[in-house]
Parts: sequence; structure tokens; C-alpha cells
Amino acid sequence: MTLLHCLILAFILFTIGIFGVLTNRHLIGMLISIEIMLNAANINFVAFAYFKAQDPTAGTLFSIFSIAITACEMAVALAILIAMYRKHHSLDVNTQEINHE
Amino acid sequence: MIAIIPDILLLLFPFLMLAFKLFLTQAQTAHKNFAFAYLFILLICQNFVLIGDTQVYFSNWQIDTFGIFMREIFTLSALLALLLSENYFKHSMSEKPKLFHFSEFAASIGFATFGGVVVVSANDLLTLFLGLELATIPMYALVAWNKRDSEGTEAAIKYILMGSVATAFELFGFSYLYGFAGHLTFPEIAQALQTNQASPLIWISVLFIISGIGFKMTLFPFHLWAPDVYEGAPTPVTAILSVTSKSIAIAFLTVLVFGPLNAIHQEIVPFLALLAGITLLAGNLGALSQSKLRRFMAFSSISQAGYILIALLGNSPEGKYAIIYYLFLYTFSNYLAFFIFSTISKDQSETFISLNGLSEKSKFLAIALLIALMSLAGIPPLAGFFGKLQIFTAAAENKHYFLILFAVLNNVLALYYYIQVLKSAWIDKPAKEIALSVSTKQKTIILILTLSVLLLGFLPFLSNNLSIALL
Amino acid sequence: MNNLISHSYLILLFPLLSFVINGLFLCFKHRKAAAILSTSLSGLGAIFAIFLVVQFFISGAKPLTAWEFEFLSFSGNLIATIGCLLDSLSAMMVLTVSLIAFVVHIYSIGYMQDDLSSGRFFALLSLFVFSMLGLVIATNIFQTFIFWELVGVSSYLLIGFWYNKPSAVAASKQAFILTRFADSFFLLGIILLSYIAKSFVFSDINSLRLENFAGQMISLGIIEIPTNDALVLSTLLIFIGGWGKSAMFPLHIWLPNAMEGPTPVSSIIHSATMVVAGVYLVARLFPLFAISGNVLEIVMIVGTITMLFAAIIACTQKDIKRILAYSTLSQLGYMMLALGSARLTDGSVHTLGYTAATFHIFTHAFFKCMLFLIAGALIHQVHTNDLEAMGGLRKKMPWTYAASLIACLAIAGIPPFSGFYSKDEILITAYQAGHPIIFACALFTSFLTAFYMFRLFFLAFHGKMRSAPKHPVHESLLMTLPILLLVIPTIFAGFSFKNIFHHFFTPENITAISHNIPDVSFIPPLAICCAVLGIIFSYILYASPKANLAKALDSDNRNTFYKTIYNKFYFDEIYYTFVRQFILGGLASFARFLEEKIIGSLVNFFSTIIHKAGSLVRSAHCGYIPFYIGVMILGVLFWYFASNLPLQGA
Amino acid sequence: MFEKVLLNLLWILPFLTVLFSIPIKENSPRLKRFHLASAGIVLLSSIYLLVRVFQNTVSNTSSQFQLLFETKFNWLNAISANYFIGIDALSSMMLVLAAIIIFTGILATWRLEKNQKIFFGFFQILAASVYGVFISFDLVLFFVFYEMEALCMYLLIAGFGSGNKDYGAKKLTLTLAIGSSMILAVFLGIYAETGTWNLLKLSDIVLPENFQFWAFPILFLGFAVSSSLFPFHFWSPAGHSAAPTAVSMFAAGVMMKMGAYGCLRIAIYLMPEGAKIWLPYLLLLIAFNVIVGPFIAMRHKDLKFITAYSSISHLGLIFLGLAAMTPIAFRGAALQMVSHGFLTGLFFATIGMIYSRTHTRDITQMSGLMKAIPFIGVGFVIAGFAGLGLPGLSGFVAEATIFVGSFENPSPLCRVITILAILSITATAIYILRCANKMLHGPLNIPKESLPQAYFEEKCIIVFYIVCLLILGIFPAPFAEFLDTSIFPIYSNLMR
Repeated sequence: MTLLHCLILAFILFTIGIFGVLTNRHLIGMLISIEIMLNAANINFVAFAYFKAQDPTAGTLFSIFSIAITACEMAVALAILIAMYRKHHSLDVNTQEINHE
Repeated sequence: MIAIIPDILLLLFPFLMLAFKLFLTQAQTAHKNFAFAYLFILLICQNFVLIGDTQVYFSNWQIDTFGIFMREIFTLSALLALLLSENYFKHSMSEKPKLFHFSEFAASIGFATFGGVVVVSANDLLTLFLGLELATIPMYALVAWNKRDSEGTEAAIKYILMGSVATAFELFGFSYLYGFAGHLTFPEIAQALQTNQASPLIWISVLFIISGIGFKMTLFPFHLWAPDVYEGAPTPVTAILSVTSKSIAIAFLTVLVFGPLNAIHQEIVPFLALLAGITLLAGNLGALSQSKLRRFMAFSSISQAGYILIALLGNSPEGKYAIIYYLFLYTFSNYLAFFIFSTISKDQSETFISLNGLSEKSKFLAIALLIALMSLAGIPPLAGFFGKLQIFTAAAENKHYFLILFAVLNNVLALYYYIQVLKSAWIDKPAKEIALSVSTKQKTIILILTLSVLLLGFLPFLSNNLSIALL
Repeated sequence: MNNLISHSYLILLFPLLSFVINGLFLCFKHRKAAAILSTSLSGLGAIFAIFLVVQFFISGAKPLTAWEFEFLSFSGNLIATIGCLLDSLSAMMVLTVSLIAFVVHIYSIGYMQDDLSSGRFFALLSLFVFSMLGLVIATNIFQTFIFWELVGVSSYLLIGFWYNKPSAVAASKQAFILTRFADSFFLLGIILLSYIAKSFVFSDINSLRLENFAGQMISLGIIEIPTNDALVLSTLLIFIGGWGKSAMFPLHIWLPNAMEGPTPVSSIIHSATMVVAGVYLVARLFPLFAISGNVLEIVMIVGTITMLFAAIIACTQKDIKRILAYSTLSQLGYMMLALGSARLTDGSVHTLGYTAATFHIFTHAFFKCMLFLIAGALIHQVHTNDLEAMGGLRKKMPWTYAASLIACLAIAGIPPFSGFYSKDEILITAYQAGHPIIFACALFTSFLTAFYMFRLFFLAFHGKMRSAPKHPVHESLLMTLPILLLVIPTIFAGFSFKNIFHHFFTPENITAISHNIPDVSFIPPLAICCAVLGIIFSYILYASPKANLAKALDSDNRNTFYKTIYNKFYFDEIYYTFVRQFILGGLASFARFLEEKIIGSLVNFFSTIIHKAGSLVRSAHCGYIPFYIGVMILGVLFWYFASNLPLQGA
Repeated sequence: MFEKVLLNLLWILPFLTVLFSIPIKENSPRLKRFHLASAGIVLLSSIYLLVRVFQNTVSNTSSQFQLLFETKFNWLNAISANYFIGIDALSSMMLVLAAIIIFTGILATWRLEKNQKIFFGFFQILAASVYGVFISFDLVLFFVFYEMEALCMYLLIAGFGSGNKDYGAKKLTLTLAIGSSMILAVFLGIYAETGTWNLLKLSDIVLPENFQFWAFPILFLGFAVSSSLFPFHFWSPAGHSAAPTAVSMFAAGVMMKMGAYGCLRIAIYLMPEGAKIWLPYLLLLIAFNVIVGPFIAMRHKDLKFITAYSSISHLGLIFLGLAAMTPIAFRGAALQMVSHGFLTGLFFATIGMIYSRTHTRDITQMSGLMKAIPFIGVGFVIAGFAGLGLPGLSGFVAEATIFVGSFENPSPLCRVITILAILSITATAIYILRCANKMLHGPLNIPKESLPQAYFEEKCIIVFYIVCLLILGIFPAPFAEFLDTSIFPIYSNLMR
């Protein structure tokens, strides 16, 4: 396992995330896909820290912080989703968008 | 140690607000007045921070001149946003139900503002990222503040989904930057960029970082969310989105571009130039025939983002100076516009039509509107013009003549749509007479803002003081 | 006596004063005062002019610049000045203009006494006199142009004096525009000439020599021509100015139409003074014309055509003023012909033409002015211009009748009246120049002149009244006196001044050539014969007891030829068609089409494009989240390719 | 010192007037008088300054402007922009022109019924902007004043105009904004190349030839937009026809001159090489103005359209003078700027008076007005005569100077266009006379009671302008030589 393998893995994950966001019509599903994208970045950090970096602690720290922040973000997101669900009783993007003009 | 005190005070602000909420449940007005007074005093404190060499606290909390001025802008914006929001907590508006929980609202704004402070104080990528997230996450909540307003919730959904995608891009870009440099601290990244051959890794990382921040700064084509969110959010939140959020984003870019990435500034510049050009064109075109004021302001702020970006094409001190100067004036002009819109929105929707007959009802408001919009359009001798002038001068030093020509010609488009608003306020006759009720407090604020917009550009004090500090 | 010349600024001052005072203070409310003021000032002017001119000729008639001040200095030598050049030509013109102005002023008091706006009339008349005097005393061609335009505008204002009469308004506009059209060439000529000569001053211009410019070239934009040719061209362009002002064919049509103005105006502006400005200009620049190759021939041909053409038309007209107008045209043609035929076929130039033309300006001014005054008197009494409605006025207006007989004899060229002498000179010039056809034309025109003038005379005064006048016809003193005053020069100007003209009126810088002058002694009797023939002819047709007046005056049942002449060869119609179809309908419509359809729609096109782009941008903001995110991701890809970052190999 | 203060007051006074007029009662006679008094003071000071400059100017042979009564201090240090004002021959003449037009503009609006405070307030700001343009010798300051008019122009036209006013106002404001954008871009370029905005310092620095090549046409055309050079002239008919009288007078009389002034003072002065390369080609654009303009005017019936196209063609003559690049032609252009200001001011003023009485501007609907309102009619006719270049009025002097001057330029294109321009004076006569004849002459078709005689202030306006036209038309020599002191530096810079 080399750095390249990890980077390719991360990239594939990132692409999967993108694909997921684009194709999912369910808001929760989209959030999960976004989570995958964020984790791909985390893998990058860890991989760089492990294989290459002069300052390996920084990379690992970064990924831990980012996981925590992502959690916050998701918490807010879920709160908004709940507010949304209370109004619309649905979390499908297709039913929700207000078409402007 | 003195320089960090305002930062600590700012950090305390949200906690104090929450504490008030917990312990003094009844004194609603006191909350508000406390918040205004606190932020106002904070602003004055920040003003007393000595400007000079960069000071570093806790190994990565760096306070430099740029940061000090940005702090002032953030605090100013927060103060104005709270003042603007006051009425929205008092009674419901024609379009939106009444807002609740002022303390939490103020606390969220406080957190977002502190996020901005973190961004400009950051000395490594991690802090930078933390600051950005700290500034962003409260914004998501603020957009959705009004639970009973489904539009607001939907806007928040859009905002948070796209914001998260943008965060992912940014994080991905950061990871490559880290991978390239092997460090997270700015000086070491800068050194790595200077010594090593620039590899494709770095370019991808730059592309991802700029795309990610492009979302916050509403750069083309990451700006699509802005009109919907600006429209859906409560008006004070819209104002803060268009000022604080944008300022934080541009501060983020400035910190990066003139900091660690300065070594590859020349290579990034064409990209930034294209981004700026296309963004301001897109913003201007979008604003051409709008009918809703907040949506209109969204497009206008998109094009303003394009203008600010032009400053990054210049060299470090001039570019930073131009950005700060512009942001100051932009803050005043933009809030002035929002304050005026808020006065009409009590009984009417925030659309162009509601402005009709404003000049008959209140000459004062109509003139203030004229000044605000013409300042945004960059007509001398109003503040906005001088802001743009500084930006263009910064870019001209690096001979980006073509972009400048393109940008100034775009000004004409901007002038067109600002005139459309003026037409509604000055020329068109209202279908039915609806009385305006403007409180003295609002009038005072509007008067102060109007005078600032009128004089801050033309009179040399602000400009010269900033230039002494920054250049 | 020298102080008279040093006070020659008074020439201009009197009429200017009259114009300013009248125009500012008296124009609207005090018309009587205006009339008296301007008449007395013009009387003073006339007296001063007489003394001045007499003194000038007594002191030897040396050309001199009496006074001069700078108007505008362009560069170096190119200085436009306003000054007073006194030489025999300008002295003669000053005298003529001042005298006629005075006479017409007196006449106008009577003629305009019922008109409520006569204050304005006198103001404008003074303006005209001022401009005309400024024109004739000009020291340089720039000054000429300045006053040339001023006489043009005063003519415009006076023709359109009765501005609520549409025909008068139309005529004034036509007169102004046609002369303006010619003036634009005049101005161009001046600029070209001054560019070559580096001076505006007449003495410099008249001493130009073609040899000095040999080998030089000058660019006229599309083509480059030798400076010599450019000089000739500029002379031609300047002549075009005179062409318009003197209403030479085919720019003549404004003059007959200008008769819509008050009759005193016709008499002073459109017969005696302003219209001879063209002739005066050619005479003033005669040395320049003399060196300018074929321009003099053009002058001659234009003069001949106008002379003949106008005389033919005059024979058929019924409007008394129009007949006189065509007669003026014809006489102007004579003068031009005289100037033009100064150039002999061998290329040399002799001076008789110049003398003849200036002499004819002088004599013609008096009798033609008088004829107009008479016409005015008739119109004032019978309230119509139409000869058909007149007749039999001999008894009612005996003084006028006598005066008009003298005037008609003078214009017809019967000795000893003045017209005979000057016309005789012209005929001699034409003959000497070696153009037999031109000479024949001139002789024939002389016959026609006698014919149409006596046609007018007989129709107006003889026979019996063909319509009953509304008021009793009588002669008013104020109008008859000026007519009688003019009888004096009409009788005496010919033989008494002939020698003066021969002595003093030779152009500078031209040496008279006196070789092989053919015998001309047969010309005077021949001319008299022609004139007498014309008189007899018209007597038979219009005044003899057997004459069938009804038939002679009938213009409807005539052959095409007569009708063509009667309708002035349809020149008015051609002109209107040209203006409407070509200028307004063609050029102007095209210009407007260009402006509105092409430029306007280009502008609209741009704004449409921008609005389209705007709605395109707006339609992207559809509110659909997956679309937004998709665009974001595509945006990253887009910038991957478009950002100019050195991403290759990534 | 007194002159210095006066010069600064020129632009400060209008602002102060606006400020102090806020407490005055709306639509009261005091308000009007207050504004009139302020404009009158400015007018008197500008005349005084003209006299002082006239006394102090000596003939100039250097390539530097002879600047008097300078005030200079640092302004925006960050971009080293200075507050730098001064006055010389050309600017003092233009100042007087502007002051006269502002003064008469206020008089022409004397009978405005409502919203006077707004109208006069904005009008004073316009005034400040033009005074500033003519006295500032720092590019930033110049631009601030130059662009300031965009602030008020739209509202003045759309709020107080007539006809298709919103459209016209937008067209005018936006097109002018295009021009000023181009100017701003080049100013920034000049600053980046040289590091200074000071016009006097800049004249010593030779801008790189490559820069001049690109920048000159942009700058020149940018200025030419406000002087309605083809193809940027389209704002003028729409704008003028919509604007209220005073604004039309201002726009045609002063604002359109600001562009030509900038072309001469800044574009040609700072970029002589660019001028030499480009001006011969720009002649083609000028041809449209000069030659096609009058023909378009012939086909219009609306008085303001006619006058707008007449302005276009007259402004074309200014550009012909500039493009010919000879000292006489430059002087002619400068004279034409002043002269056309007066004549077009008179034109629009009389048109406004006629419109306020007949409520139509269609010349085919009016007839015989001379009978009812002779004073105004005479004013119109004299403006017309000045427009068609009658000697004795200022138009002739300016036009003749331009023609003589531009004929001295030996380039073929310049010759052709000069020749055509001279010949096109007939066309000018045609439309002006057509207009006067249709409208003023003939039988009166409107009841005389609805046509009150000229009011006192209207008479004042007319007399004022006629006096100006006559002074300049009869005694042009002192003015021409006076202007030469400002023209010569430009020419000598060009020949360097």
C-alpha cells in the first residue's frame, strides 16, 4: 500500500460522494453522500501524514477536527431537516423546491 | 497582551447573551440594548488596538493590521445586523412572521463574527478551516431562524447542502496542500512553495480551495444558491450574509493568497481575473430585471464579490488595503439599503412595487435610497466609487488593464439596475397609498449611515488612516 | 477736406445706429419715430456719401484703406479685419447704395404707413443698408463674406416681412437657402484661396500670379491638383457665391419669388443693390478672375444665358413685380456678360468689360429702383400686382406716368437716358471680345427688353381701367417724390458719368490691351433700332387701337411654347421636385433611415442581447437543489479547464 | 488669495446651497430666490475670475498650462491623488459658460410648480460637477466631478421631464456611463504607467507608445460619448427630448462640452502619439456627425429632436477642429465649445418657453407664433441664425476658424471632410429655417389668450444669451488670443 493507493481510494470515495449527491433525491441520502466526500478528504490527510509529511501529527489532528466539525454541521443540518419535515412531511427534494420565475 | 482582549470580549459575547436568556428571562429590551451597547463598546475597543507589527498569541493566534481592520468590519456588520433585526423581533412583517429568541439570534451572530476573527487570526490551515466553519455553521441556523416560515427552511436546506459540498471541496483542497507542503502552518507552506517545484498537486488544491470558498463568496458558478437563500432568509440575515459572510470569505482568500500562496500569486492571478470578470458579469446580468428586493440584492452582492476579487490581482499591501477600504464602504452602503428596505416591509412585501411613491412619502428615505444605491453602483462622490477606485488601482499596478476595462464597463449594467430601483422609488406612482411609519431610531441610523456613505469616500480621513496603517 | 475720409466710418455708423435704436427701442411701439429716425439718418448718410465720394474723386481716386481693425487673427498674415477700402468701385457703390437707400426710406414712409409693424421694417431696412455698405467697402474677402451673409439674412427677414403670408414665408426661405447654398461654395472658395494666397486682403489676392505657384501641388482629398488649378478652382467657387447672390441661371428662381416682400424691399434689395453684389464681387476680384483661365468664360456664358432666359420669361408674365424681377435678372446677366467677355479669344484681357459692367451697375440701380417704386405706387393704389387688373392709370397718376416713361426708355436703351450708355458699352464689349453669338444674344435681349418694358408700360397706363379700384386712385406725395428724385440720375447718369467711368474704372494689375480693336461705330444705332423695334412691337400688340388685349393677355389658350415660357420653363416645379424628392425624400430620409433603423436597431439589439443574457442567467436560478449542486461540480470542472492554472499532467 | 478662495468656492457653494436649502419651505418663492442668488454669486465670481485670468495671462510658448490661483494639497494618499485645482484661459471661459447656463437654467425653471427643492438641489449638484470638471487638474478629482452628474441626471429627467422620459433618461445616463467607464479605465492605466494623476506632471512624462496606441482611442471615445460623437450620439435625441428645459440646456450647453474639453485637455494633451495615429481615422466618425446630422434633423418634427441633431452636427465641428490638429483648428474647437454652449442654451430655453405655452413640440402643429409671442420668437430665430453660422453671432466665428484651421491639415481625408462640412452648412440652414417658418410664421393657429407674452425672467434669459452671442460674435479676437494660451501647450506637446 503506497501513498498513491490511498490517494486513489480517497479520490474514488470523493467521486462516489459527488455521484451520490447528484443522484440522490432524498435529503438524508444527500447528507450521507456529502459525509463520504468529507471523509475522502480525511483519508487524504491521514495518508499524507502517514507516508509523506514532515509534520505528521498535524495531518491526523486535522482529520480529527474535521470529523468533529462535520458532526456539528450534520447536527445543524438534521435540525433543519426536521423543521422541514414538520412542514412538508417529506424529505424528497423533488417535492420541495420553490421554482423561481 | 492588549490586542487579544477585544477578541476575548467578542468570544464572551454569545455566552453572555445566552446567560442573559437563562437568568433574565423577562427583560427583553434590556437584552437588546445590552447587545447593542456591548458590540458598540467592542467596536470602540477594537479601534484602540494599536496597529503595528504582527503579534502572535498561543503560537497560532496572529493579530496583524489586516486582521484588526477586518475585526472592525465584522463587528460593525454584526452591530448593524442586530440593529436591523430589532424590528423583525417586534412585529411580523408582511412577508415573514415575527422572529423569536433574540438572545440566541445575537449569540449566533456573535459566533459567526468570532469565526471571522478566527479566519483573519489564523496562522495555519487548521485554524483557518475551523474559523471558516465557525463562521458558516451559525449562518445555516440563522437562515432557518424562522421555523414558521417554510421559505426560510427551504433556503436553509439549500444553503447547508451546498455549503457542505463546498466544505468537502475545500477540505479536499486543504489535504492536497498539506500533502504537498507537509506542514499546516503558513510560513512553512510558503517556504515549501518557494523551494519546491510546483507540482500539479498544488494546482488541484488551489482549484478546490477556490471553488470551495467561491461558494461562500458567491463566485461564478458557485453563486446559484445566493438569490434563493437571500430571498428566503429573514432580512437581517440576508444583510449579514451579504456582508459578514462575504467579508469572511474574502478575508479567507486574502489570508491564503497573500500569505502561504504568495509564491504562486502570479500563476493564480489569471484564474482570479477570469473568476472576477465572469462573476461580476453574471451578477450584473442576473440583477437586470428582478422584481424582489432581496433577490435583487443577492445579484448585486454577487457582482460586488466580483469587484472585490479584482483587488486580489494587485500586490499584497495595496490589495489588502483596497479590500479593507472597499469592505468598509460596502458595509455602510449595503446596510443602508437594507435599512431602507426594512422600513417599507412592514405592511408591504419587499418588492420594487412597494417602493413606489417613496419620494412622495418621505424625501429623506428616498434620498437615502438614492445615495445607497448610487454608492453601490460606484458613482462619485459617494463611498462606493472610492472603494472601487482603490480596487482598480491595486489591480492596475499589475497591468490588468483589460479586466479593469471590462469591470468598469460592467458598472454600466450595474447602474442600469440600480436605476430601476430608483425609478420605482422616485418615478412610479403607487397603486394605493400605504403610510410609512419610521421610528426615530431607524431614522437616526439611516441618517448616520447616509452621512457615512456620503462623506467617507470623498473626505480623505478613512482612506488616509487606513493607508498609513496598511501601506 | 481730408477729414471726411478719416471719418468714413460714418458710412457704417449711420445705418447701424438706426438699426440698433430702432431694433431695441422703437421697433414695437413708436413706429412713426422709427420711420423718421431711420429716414433722417439715411439722409445724413446719403449727404455724407455724396461729399465723401466727391472728395475722393477730386483727390484723384487713389485706392486707400480709410480705417481698419482686427476682427480675428488666424495666423501670421491670415488676419480677418473689418475695414474700409475706398477706391473708385467702392466709392461708386457707396454713393449708389446711400442714395437709393435714402430715396427708398422716404418712399417707405408712405408705402408702409398703414402697416402696424413698420417699426420693424425700418429697423431691418437699416440693417440691410448697414450690411450692404459694409459689403461694398470691404478691404478683404473675409469681410465681404461677413457682410455678404448679413445682407442675405436681412434680405430673408425683409422678404418674409409679412410673415403671416405663407407665400412670403416660403419665398424668404427659398431665397435664403438658395443663396446659402451658393455661399457655402463661396466660403469654401475663400478658404481655399486664403490657403493658397495666405491672405484675405484684396490687394494681395489681386496681385497673385500663376507663375509663382508653378510646380506646386495641393491635395483636395480625393485628388491632388496643381496649385494653379486650385487657384482657378477657388476663383470658380467664389464666383458660385456671386452666382447665387446675383440669381444667375439656374439659381435664379428665388429672385422672382422674392417679390412677395414689400415693394420698397424689392426695389432696394432685389434690384438695385444686393443682387448686384455678385457682379460687384467679380469686379472686385477682376484681376484674379482675369488670370484664372476659363472662369471668365463661365461668367460670360452664365450671364448670357440668364440675360436671354429671363428676358424671354419677362415677356409673358402678368405680375408687374415679377416682370421687373425678370428684367433685373436679365440686366444682371448683361453685367455678368460684360465682365465675362473681358477676356479675348486670344487669352488677353481688356478692361472695357469691367468699365461697362460697373457703369451698368450704376445706371441700372437708379432706373430699376425707380421702376420698382413705380410698381409699388401702382400696387398701393390698385391693390393688386396683376397687370390684367390695371390699365388706364395715365390720367390718374400723371407724374408717375411720366416718370415711368423715362424709366422704360432708359432701360430699353434709348438715348439720352442713362441705360443707353451703359448698355452700349456692354454691347461693344461683347462684340470686341469676338463672340458674335453672344453679341447677337445681347442685341436680341435688348429688343426683348424694350418689348417687355413697354408691354408693362402700356398695359399699366394706357387703355382703360380693367378693374374698378376699391379706393379712389391718387398720387401721394411721399411716394411720388422719391420717384421723381430718381428721374434725375436716370436722365443724367448716362452721358455725364460716362467719361468718369472711362477714366477711373480700370481694374488694378491689368494692363489694357488696345491692339486690333474692331470698328464698333455701327453698334449704337443698331442697338437703338432694336430697342425702337421692341417698343413698336409692344405698341402694336398692347396699345394700338387695334390691339386685342383680351387675346394678348390670355395665357390659357396658348401653344405649349408660350405656356412653357409663361410657367418660367417649369423651374419652380423642377426645384420643388428636386428639394422634395432628392433632398428631403432622398438624402434626409436616407439619413434618418440610417439613424433610426440601423443605428437605433443596433443599439436596441445590444440591449436585447443583454436582456436575453440576463434572463438566461436568471433562469439558471431555478431553485432545484440537484441542479445547483450539479452546476457547482461542473463549475469545478469548468475552471479545471478554463482557469489557466498549469494543471497539465495532474 | 481671494481668487483662490473664490475658485474653491465655485464648487463648494452649490453644495452649501443644497444643504442650507433643506430647512426652507418647499415650493416657496424664497427657495427659488435662494438658489438663484447662489447661482448669481457663482456667475459673478466666474466672470470676475475670467477677468483676473485675462489680466494675468501672458502669451504662452511652453508646453505647460499656465495655471493660476492653484490650490493643491494631498487628498487620497493611498493612490497619491491630490486635490489640485486651478484655472487657465480655457477653463475660465468654460466656467463662465457653465455659470451662465446654470443661472439661466434656474431662471428657466422659475415656474416649476412642485418638488422645487429636489429639482434645484439636484441642479446645483450638476452645477458643482461641471465647475469642478473645468477647474480640476488632477485626474481623480476630474473624474469624480465628471461622473457626478450621473447621480442627478436620471432623476432630473425622469422626474421632471416630458414625453418618453424614463426611456430617455436611462438612455442618456447609461450611455454617458459607458463613456465615463472608458475614461476611468484609461485613467487607471495612466496612473499605473506613471504613478501620478497630476495633469501637469503627466505632461512631462511620455507615456509608452504601445500604451498610447491602445489607450488613446478608448479615452477619446470615452470623452466623445458625452459629446455625442457618432456612434455614441444616440443618447442625445432621446435624452434631450425627454429632459426638462433647464436640464436640456445644461446637457447640451455644458455637459456635451465636458467631453470635448476632456478630449482636448487630457486625451490629446497626454497622448500625442496616440492622437497622431488615431485622429485621422476618427475623422470618419466625425463625418457622420457633421454631414449626416443636419440631414436627420431635416426629417424630424419634434423641436427637441431637431435641436438635438443640430447639436450633434455642431459638436461634430468641434471634433473636426480637434482631429485636424492644427493650432487654428484647436482654437476653433475651443471657440465652438463656448459658442455652441450659448446658442444651444438659447435654443433649448426658447423651446422650453414655447412648449410651456403650446404644450406641443411638433412644429407642424404650431404656426404663426411670432405674432403672439414675438420676444420668444426673435430669441429662437437668433439662436437659429447663430446655429447656421451668421456673421455677427458667435457661431460664425467658431465655424470659420474651424474650417480655416482644418483646411490647413493637408491629409486627404481631413480635406474631404472639411470640404463636405463647409458645404453642409446649407443643410443646417434648411432645417433651421424650416423650423422657424413652420412654427413662427404663417397664420396663428392657437388662440392668442393661451399664449402669454414672455415673462420677465424669460426675457432676461433671452437677452442674456443674445448678448453673449453678440459679444463673442463681434469681438472674437481678444477671446481667441486668450484661448490660444491654453491651446498652445497642447499643440506644442503634439508636435514634440
